[in-house]
Amino acid sequence: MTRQPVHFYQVGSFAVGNRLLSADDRTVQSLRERTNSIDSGHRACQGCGEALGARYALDAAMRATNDRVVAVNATGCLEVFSTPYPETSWRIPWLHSLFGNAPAVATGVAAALRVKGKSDVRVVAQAGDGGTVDIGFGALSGMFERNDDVLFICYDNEGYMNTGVQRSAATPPAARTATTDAVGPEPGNVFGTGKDLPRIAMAHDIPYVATATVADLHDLERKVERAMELHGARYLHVLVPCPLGWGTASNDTIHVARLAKESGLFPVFEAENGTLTSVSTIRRRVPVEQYLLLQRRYGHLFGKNPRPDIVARIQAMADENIARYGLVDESTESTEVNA
Amino acid sequence: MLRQIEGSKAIAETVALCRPEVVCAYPISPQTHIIEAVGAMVKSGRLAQCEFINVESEFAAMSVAIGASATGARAYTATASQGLLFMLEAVFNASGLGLPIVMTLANRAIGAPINIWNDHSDAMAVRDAGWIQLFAETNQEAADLHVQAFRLAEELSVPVMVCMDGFILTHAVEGVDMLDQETVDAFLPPYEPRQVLDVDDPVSIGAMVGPEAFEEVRYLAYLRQRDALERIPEIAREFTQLTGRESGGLIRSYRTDDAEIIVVALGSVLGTIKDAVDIRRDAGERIGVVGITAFRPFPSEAVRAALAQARQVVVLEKSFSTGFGGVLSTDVAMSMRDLDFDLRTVIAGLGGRAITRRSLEDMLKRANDDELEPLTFLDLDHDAVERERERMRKVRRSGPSAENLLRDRAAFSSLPRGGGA
Amino acid sequence: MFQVRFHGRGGQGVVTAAELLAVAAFDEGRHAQAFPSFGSERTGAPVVSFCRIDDREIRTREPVMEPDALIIQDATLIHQVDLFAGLVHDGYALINTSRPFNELGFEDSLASFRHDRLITCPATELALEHLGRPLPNAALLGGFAALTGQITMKAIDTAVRERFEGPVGERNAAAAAAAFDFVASKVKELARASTD
Amino acid sequence: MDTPFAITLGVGTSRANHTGSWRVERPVYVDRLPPCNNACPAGENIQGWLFEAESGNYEAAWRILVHDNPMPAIMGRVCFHPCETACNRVQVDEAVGINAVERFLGDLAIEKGWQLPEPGRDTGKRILVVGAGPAGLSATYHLRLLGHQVRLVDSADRLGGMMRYGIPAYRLPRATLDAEIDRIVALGVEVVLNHVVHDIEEERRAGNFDAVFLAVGAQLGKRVNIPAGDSSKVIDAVTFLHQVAHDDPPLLGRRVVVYGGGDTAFDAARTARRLGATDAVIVYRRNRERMGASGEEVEQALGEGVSVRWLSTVNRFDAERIVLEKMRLNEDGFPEPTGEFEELDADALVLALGQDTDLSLLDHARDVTVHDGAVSVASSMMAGASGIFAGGDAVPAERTATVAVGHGKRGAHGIDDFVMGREPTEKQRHELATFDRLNTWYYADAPRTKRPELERIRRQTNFEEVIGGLSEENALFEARRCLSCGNCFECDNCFGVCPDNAVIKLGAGERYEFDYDFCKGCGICVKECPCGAIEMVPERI
Repeated sequence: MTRQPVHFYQVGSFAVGNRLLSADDRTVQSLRERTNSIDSGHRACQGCGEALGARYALDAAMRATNDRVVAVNATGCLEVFSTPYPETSWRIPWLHSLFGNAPAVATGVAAALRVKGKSDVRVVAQAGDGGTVDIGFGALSGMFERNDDVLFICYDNEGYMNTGVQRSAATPPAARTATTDAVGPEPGNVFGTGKDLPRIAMAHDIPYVATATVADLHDLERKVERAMELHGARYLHVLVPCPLGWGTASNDTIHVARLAKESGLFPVFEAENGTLTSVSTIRRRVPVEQYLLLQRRYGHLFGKNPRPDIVARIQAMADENIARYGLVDESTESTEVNA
Repeated sequence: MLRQIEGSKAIAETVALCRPEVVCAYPISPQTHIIEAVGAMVKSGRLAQCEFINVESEFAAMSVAIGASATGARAYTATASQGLLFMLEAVFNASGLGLPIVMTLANRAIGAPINIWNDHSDAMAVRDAGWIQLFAETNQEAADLHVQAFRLAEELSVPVMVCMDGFILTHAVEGVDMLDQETVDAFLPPYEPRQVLDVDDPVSIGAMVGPEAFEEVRYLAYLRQRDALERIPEIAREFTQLTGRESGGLIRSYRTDDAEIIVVALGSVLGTIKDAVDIRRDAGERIGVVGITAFRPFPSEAVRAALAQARQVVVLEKSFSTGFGGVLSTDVAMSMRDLDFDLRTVIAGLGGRAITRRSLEDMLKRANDDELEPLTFLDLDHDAVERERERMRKVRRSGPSAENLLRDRAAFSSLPRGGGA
Repeated sequence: MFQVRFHGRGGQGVVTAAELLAVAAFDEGRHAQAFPSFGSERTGAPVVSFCRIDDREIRTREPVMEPDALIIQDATLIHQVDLFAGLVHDGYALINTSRPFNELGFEDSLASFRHDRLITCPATELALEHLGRPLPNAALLGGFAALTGQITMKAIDTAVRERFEGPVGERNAAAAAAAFDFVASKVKELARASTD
Repeated sequence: MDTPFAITLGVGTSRANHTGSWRVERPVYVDRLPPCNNACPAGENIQGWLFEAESGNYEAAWRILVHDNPMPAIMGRVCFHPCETACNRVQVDEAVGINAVERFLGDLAIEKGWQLPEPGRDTGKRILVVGAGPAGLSATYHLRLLGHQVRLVDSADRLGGMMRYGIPAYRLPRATLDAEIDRIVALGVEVVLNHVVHDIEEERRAGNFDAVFLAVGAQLGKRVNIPAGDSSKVIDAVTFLHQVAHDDPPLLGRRVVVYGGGDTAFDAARTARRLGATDAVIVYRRNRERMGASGEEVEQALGEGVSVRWLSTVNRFDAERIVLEKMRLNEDGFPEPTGEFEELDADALVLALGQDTDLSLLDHARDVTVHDGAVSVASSMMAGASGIFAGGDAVPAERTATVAVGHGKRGAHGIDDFVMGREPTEKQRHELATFDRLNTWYYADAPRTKRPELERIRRQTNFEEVIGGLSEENALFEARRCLSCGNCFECDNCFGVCPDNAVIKLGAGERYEFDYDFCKGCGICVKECPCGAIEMVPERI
């Protein structure tokens, strides 16, 4: 057998930290001195994926820039639960203006920093999927097109959760929301609709586009770090499960995000200057059912009147992603194991 | 230096003297010449230390200004009409956040029907947006007001909108005494933000405020506008001391000392009114004019004092509240509470309809003869209206009456649609 | 106050002409106000601009309703626009055409005006000759100076050279000078004719 | 900064909002019993020493190891490692090579000359240990640590018992054996060799011992009645291996048949090969699945040219010919004769059918129950009579060296309680860390490191050690494959995955604690804990 290199750790490549790794190789989240950009006491639901994703991304950005980050936030859950007067959870300079204008506000912040000669201070703008793919889309496209020096992060929980779980252009087919009820012959959200923003971002030929999930911290942090190495418009799309909107158990947030990736439904990749540069291959492939079954928003596909036909269509979507991005590495593919 | 210069150009050059650091541009008539000129100055390097950003919408323009201002940069933009409405959410937001952005509003009508010409509908639509709104009578005043606007905005942390009549002023080439850099620098200190995104002193700007504090936030904003009522004339006086020129202030009276009838108006039409008043004065009528420079905050006390002895007050407005009438009139009426006087509202100049001296003279004569209706539409084509109403009586069909009216008016292609047409 | 109305088509420099006249008047120490008709007209469409010149501050913002002079940059506009509307009875009109006046079809509408103040000038030809492009506005200003005496040729020359840099300014100035001479001689001619 | 009222807020203010009040369940850190520890007959804290080994703290690891077992270099060779069978990692890829790491640590200790802990303060109590095999040596060691004086007696001329006389040198080099035994003796032990104890009561009285630990082993090879010709060479495996260990091997000829299916049978067959037998055939009445010997040993033996006749019994041994009867398994898995026979050429027959214990020294002991050839003992290893304890092959249990080591430890502590007049205490055991409590996603995929093996050809002809040790690199790698089932190993997952920053990291070796002021009780930490060291408990309302 080939000898393993000694740098193997029980959990080195997947867990948050490891006492055996040198400090430089640990995730930011494993460090006691991490920023906690969004601090305790925020009013997010139990098990909120967005709160987690925001801390992951911003703490990583803080470390990558020597704590020189200002954040712009669109209206949405993240904004509402983090800054209800008189308490804020943000430990970094943070600005909230409106729902649809975060990219433009960030442009303004970046312009001001440039003109003030503060080139070391970097701008991160963040929004949910509604603020990104819907109401903020025009502003975002403008920010991309001008190649403004902003990292824009979309925390995608696939709907308008702040307002009570309505459909957004990021809501996946068949998912039940308050505006796509699970009734009629095609229950839930309609197939053939929706917006693939990472690919749209790539079409702008901006320096960096990447997707990530809260289930793979190492990957997410590496991407933030890479994004902060670059200048110009950069886009990071992070899948952040919403226990409320998805109807998942509060402890399943990371688990379900992992299944989104491992099923192929959420492709994890990165691209530079419009060209795909890497994909995170599936480690333990699972059928989409495993992912869907954990979520009440897909409950109508199972149970008393199951809809295997719809599940098959969703599986086909996953298969299409797998084919498009080459998500299955044939040489290392392992057998199906519960992830 | 006195120069014969297009209004927009004068504004652009004056804004440049104010050392703006971020200027956002989105084209909409009739403000385009302003931002084009600023853009050219930035591009050529004549205006250094300034980021000129071509954005994809007015909404983005104001949003970029918000971001820049919150980061401590002096931010400027310009818009008009539909553009103002498109950025409306951000307009409210800028004032709510207390960001001292200065914006030129090249006043223009709001559609439908789409209309690019001047009136004051846009400014009036945002009168409650929390901005200070200053109206310029001439291009000289428009230019001067911008310098004062930055000073005022930054002192009070309130955004300021300088309103100037679209085309009538923006596109007019006339003499403007241009300030020099030294004078502007002496008048306008560098921007010291009240709150700023600073990595060394982080704060959260733009919190969600619930019922427990929202009313207080709004009341504080009201108090700041009250403060502005003090500061606007003080700053104008300082400006006069520095330049020897009277610009700005709250209101300006013309021949009101013994006036029985006083016309109240905003903006460039004041010039034409003054010409008309002079003529009526020559005819022995005791008529005066009060021009309001500061529309928000509304200088109620000054207006009340200036109008106190008038028998009749005629408010001439380039906008109106459909379903009610005068907009400015309401503010004037509130200011004149408990006083014995007649209030007349004259709606004129909508959508660029020329306000001619002759029509004004006629209107003033009728006012003097107490013949003016409480609500008068100047130079209204009553025949066209009647024909349309007659048709509507016959055919109960909804739809745009504008087209019918236009079809009616055979004079459609003839001359001149005039100083707004 | 002396009020001028300019008629032309989009792209012919009608607005610039009004501005140049205002600048020229300003240079001579007078108050001046120039403004366009504020249309959204495209190239080729009828366009109007205005200029007022006075010795005291100009306050009015109304369009020029009763011009003291008309500068008509394109005679063919007569078929679309009531060119002479409001012209004061002793007003001036300078018409850009190479055709004789009586071939223009204006006679009926001009009966009440002073014919010695209605002048044609082949400004486009002069522009082509001096400038190489059919832009008659600068030339017409030279003609206007000669026709009305409201402005000196020197002021027009200065304004044109300020507005257009280098050779373009030279050539426009030359076209204006040529038109000035043309109109001046024509005015003399008409004066002679009227005294005859 | 003089910030505007309400719309602009200072950092850290949300910490005034104690969201912990939202919680209906709270996470708590727990320690669970890892299956390896649970399965270790010697009671080793395997996960504990692997934890240190993972960091390269080998001496610390070894010290944890010898806290329970003073002979890691030996156990690292001869133990059949039930820990690895129990290892949860089996369900991910392959078990952690615990045994190999143990041996690595044991060898390193010998190489570095690390010494066992100092003996405890003298209690003045005297203990007699009878038998110097693994149980006796282990008991001696632990008794010394507890401060008791020990006399260790053995009938043989050297210490080690079955480790020396039953296990061939190619599995356990003598230098290693001596090194670890010497280290125990160096703690101050009165050793009496070549001494047979005939009457335990008398021996105890004569020496004025406060207690006795009996570890006499099972030295008597079981015999069965197989018709055999006079010239036929029949020998039992214990005797055979004993003689080999004494460098006095019997002459068995070229064709050797070994009868039996346990490890001893394989030891005998492999030893015969090394002594020059061209054919070494094991005859076993059941099939491979039901054999007692470890799979590893079978693999190695087959690799060395040993062959096996499954489902066969020896019927008779005539000169140079053994007659086998074929068997079949009935429904219950028991072998039944078929009446079919076959023949096999053979020069000698080695019987490896198990061993019996000589317990005649207990003949005069009161209250000691001997049942089925073994001494009945309580969990403290105390036999019925007060002060007499027993362990190793002499008591009913699996007869392995590791079990014996465990007996020695338990017996020593039982004796300690007895002589010090304490009530025996049962240790509270943690709940077992079962596989379903793990979140194996976080463990990197890594198959186990195999111990290098000598070239097969070399091991057929001599008694050099067959299985080599791990290099440090591989030992470290292998240690790091440990899943740390049921016990926090500071992977920082809980610290990282909490959406409310409600986990406080206390620093290296100090683990974490929950900040219940802010913990909302979402349970992500529990779900994402790789090793199942957190559980949710309901809040009391």
